[in-house]
Amino acid sequence: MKIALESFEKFDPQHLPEFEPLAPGHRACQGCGEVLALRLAAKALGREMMVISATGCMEIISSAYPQTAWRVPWLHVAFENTAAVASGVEAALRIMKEKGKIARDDIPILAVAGDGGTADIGLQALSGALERGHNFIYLCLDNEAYMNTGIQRSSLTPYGAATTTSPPGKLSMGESHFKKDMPAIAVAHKIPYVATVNPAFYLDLMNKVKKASLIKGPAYIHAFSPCPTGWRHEGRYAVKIARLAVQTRVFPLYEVINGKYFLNRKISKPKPVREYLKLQRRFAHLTEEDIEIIQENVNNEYDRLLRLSQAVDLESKLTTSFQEYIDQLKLQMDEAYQKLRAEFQHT
Amino acid sequence: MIEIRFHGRGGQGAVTSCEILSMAIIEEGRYAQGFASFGPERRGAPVLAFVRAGDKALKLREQVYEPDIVAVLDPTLLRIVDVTSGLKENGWLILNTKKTLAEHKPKLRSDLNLAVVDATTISMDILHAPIVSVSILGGLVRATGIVELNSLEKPLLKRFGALLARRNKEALMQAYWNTAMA
Amino acid sequence: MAEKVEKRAIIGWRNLALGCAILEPGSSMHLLTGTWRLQRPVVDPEKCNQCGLCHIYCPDLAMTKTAAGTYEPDLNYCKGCGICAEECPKDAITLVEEKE
Amino acid sequence: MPTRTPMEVSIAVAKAVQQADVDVIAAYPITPQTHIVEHLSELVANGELQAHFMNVESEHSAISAMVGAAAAGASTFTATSSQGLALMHEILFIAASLRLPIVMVVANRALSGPISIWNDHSDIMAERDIGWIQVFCETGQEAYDAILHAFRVVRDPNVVLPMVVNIDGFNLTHVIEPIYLFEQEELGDYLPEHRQSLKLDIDHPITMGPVGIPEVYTEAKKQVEDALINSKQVILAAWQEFGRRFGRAYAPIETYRVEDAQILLMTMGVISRTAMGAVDRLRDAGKPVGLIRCRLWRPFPLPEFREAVRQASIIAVIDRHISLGAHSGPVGQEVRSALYTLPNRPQVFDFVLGLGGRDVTVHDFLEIVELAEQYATQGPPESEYTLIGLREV
Repeated sequence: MKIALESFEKFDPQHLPEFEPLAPGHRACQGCGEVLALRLAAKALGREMMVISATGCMEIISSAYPQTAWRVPWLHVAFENTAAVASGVEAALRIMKEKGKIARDDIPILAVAGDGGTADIGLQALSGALERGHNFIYLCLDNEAYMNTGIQRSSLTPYGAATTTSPPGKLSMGESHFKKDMPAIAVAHKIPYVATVNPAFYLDLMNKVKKASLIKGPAYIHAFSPCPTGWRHEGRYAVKIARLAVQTRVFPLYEVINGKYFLNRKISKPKPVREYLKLQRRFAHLTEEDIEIIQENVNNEYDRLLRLSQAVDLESKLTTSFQEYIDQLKLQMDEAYQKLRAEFQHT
Repeated sequence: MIEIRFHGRGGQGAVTSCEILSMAIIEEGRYAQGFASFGPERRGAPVLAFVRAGDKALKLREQVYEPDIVAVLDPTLLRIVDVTSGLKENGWLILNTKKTLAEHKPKLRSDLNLAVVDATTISMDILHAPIVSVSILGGLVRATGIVELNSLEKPLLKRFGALLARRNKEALMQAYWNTAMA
Repeated sequence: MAEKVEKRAIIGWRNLALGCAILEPGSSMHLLTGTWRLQRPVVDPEKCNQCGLCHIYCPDLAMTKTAAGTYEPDLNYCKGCGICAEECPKDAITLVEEKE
Repeated sequence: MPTRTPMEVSIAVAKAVQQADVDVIAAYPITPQTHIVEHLSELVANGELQAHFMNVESEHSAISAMVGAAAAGASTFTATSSQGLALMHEILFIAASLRLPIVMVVANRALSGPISIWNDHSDIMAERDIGWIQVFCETGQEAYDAILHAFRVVRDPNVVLPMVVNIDGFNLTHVIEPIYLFEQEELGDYLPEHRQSLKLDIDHPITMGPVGIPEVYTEAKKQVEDALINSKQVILAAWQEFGRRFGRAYAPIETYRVEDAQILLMTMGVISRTAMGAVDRLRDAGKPVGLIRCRLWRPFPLPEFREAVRQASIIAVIDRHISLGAHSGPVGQEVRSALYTLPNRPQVFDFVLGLGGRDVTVHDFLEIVELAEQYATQGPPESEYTLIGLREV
């Protein structure tokens, strides 16, 4: 894995690849942030790759017969089994290459599913595939609810959000649970690469997807995916909201490489969460107290990530200072030796 | 057609007995089915295994209800299981026991033929384990002649590998020659 | 008497590819999603600094580079979401209502 | 010469899979399928079979991985049973719809509940409409032959469908019996190389599994139906070729002592052999009884079936699955509807037995024949089917 990352060449914003694996004419909603994240991820991988898609918005909007938006090999089987299907594809390429039946087995495989297909119904298949160590990139396009079926809550719906199955009411303030920490679940499988991405930070997104494709073994990428329809915001604000999610620390950008956390973008002066919430009518019913609870949770989560990433800093500091200590010791011993030697010669 | 029923306890080797015997019959060019009473029985629980043999392809797939031969791998089973249930008239009962023919014979149905062999002692002496799957076959083959002794060699090799097969063959022969019949 | 309602398939079963696969890559290009648009982006090439963010952030891949290096919406596909206008750092893009 | 070897049927099945040179095997353990996949994993571990053996976390993922691997162009095999097959249910239709040549063994076992690990056909009978070719086996030899046959059939460019080989759990999978195994050279070109025309390929990017809008769904289903119906020709040709080369011929509907038979028993799977024993006894007693065994279950061999029962006056159908709330078991329903449009049709009586591992004996068949005769002369039973061996109190 080290070798792959050393030779890793980042995308140049002036010379992005022209090839778009996802063609125009797809049927995503106006201002869909999910298809934007998917398009950028696919663009990072280029022409030579395969996409395995779960049932969901992205499958429906890109493959309604007789037209496909895909210019690369694409396979959809069902909702909950994307990781398992991708496992099969990956294993097939590997063994067929070994048996001399095909020329290449180094073709990136991008498995795509939504938050429900990943964190709810597809979690078992994903866990199995991550544990087996298949060489593929799993992209979770998190738009925080079952949008394809009409905005029902999932285990990744944020606290306080109104959905059609977590409606605010006399006894309810909307979704009553905090989001499941899906990247941490991926990390717990001890896979080499986990990252969060956001289409507003498109270079970061594309670089992380490319990095994931260079790493041997499973990579899990969690993509923030604004949904104007489900979040009830104006389509033109999709990227703005995505950016605000990072600026308010609602969705921090980080990588976990071989279990070590790296906070890619430290937000030292965060905007208040309220600014992020107020653009989305799914949060319109929240009281000041509710918003306080969300703000506190965001603060705590960010602090936790910060501490996790500082653990890496601390570790490197410890290693450096120990080396310095040894060097100093060596120097002192050298001096003492020279001194002794001089004294010896003197006598 | 000959049908055989083995009575044992889970882990004692009744299924192995049926496996080796059915293979030996097939090695002789005859037809056989070897199968166990399928179920979740665990170590120690009473288990059954069956062999059905014939000179022609077998047109029967039911369990064995009226065996021609019954072999009992554990003498303590006699207290809890009616081992001779369904055993045909003039059928053979092969017992692993430390007791003598004379001690067992009077307790049996009078029409039955009886063979006794101290398979446990033989197995302990030679294999250093109370696994009597092969030594009971020594008694069974001696009493009934259902297969040639030679026919067992290949199945033993297949089942146990070269080293263990040799020791098992020794146990087989010991049991064969130390079987008492009436 | 009720007329028989025409309920036609778009392709005969004998002409379907194996497993109902779609063989033409990127054939969604035939579907002109520009018809969904209520507003259209208008680019002021004078203000455009050619940064390309409107192209990058367009979910519909509708912002295309002109020969001059500036960007123009491909109205065949632009759904009029307005992200480009919102994200343009030079305020070079404005949205105008589609006429009746 | 093929060597006549005593072996457990599960091991013979694994040998056949090895000889078919599969690329990917994904499986999840379930009794009584385990011995098959255990042996396959051993063959892979010892380098005797160059394949990827994937230990998946569920049957749902096993079939999903098979679909992925097959879509990538690999030759694939999996095996399951009962609850495992039920868990695969959703994906089975998709495998057929995507036209993927997967071979699967189902070690037939009862479905819960109550939970039962023992043999009947309720698992596969719940999957009648999945679009897979489905065959049944009566002996270990047939099971071994059927795997080889299955790989030949699914690899045929005129078929390209998945196929289930049904092998009765325990009563066949766990039995030691004599099996003639071929040397690889003897098989020769009976097994063609695995090639797929449509697959995931970066040089020819296609979209597999698109949304079937109402304007295409019917046509997509018709394509699979047509392929399944037409697969019969290939299935038959492959059996005939097998017979020519190796001396064992198979047919979709096989008969036993049907000459002048007025009463026909109809069976599937391992109990057919016991039924033969029963027929022998009845014939010895002078009764005109014969047996028809349904080997090919999907596509259902309608003309062959009609031909086989043409001269009979009574058919006693044996069902090893209870179709709750229906008026007979699934095979009984199939048979009745197959005969309905004929001007002169035999009387059909349906018997459900051997559920959840209840042993099926020669005596059961004798009883069934007696009952069938009684129904024919004294009128049908109150219930449209008869549960054999049911204890009332």
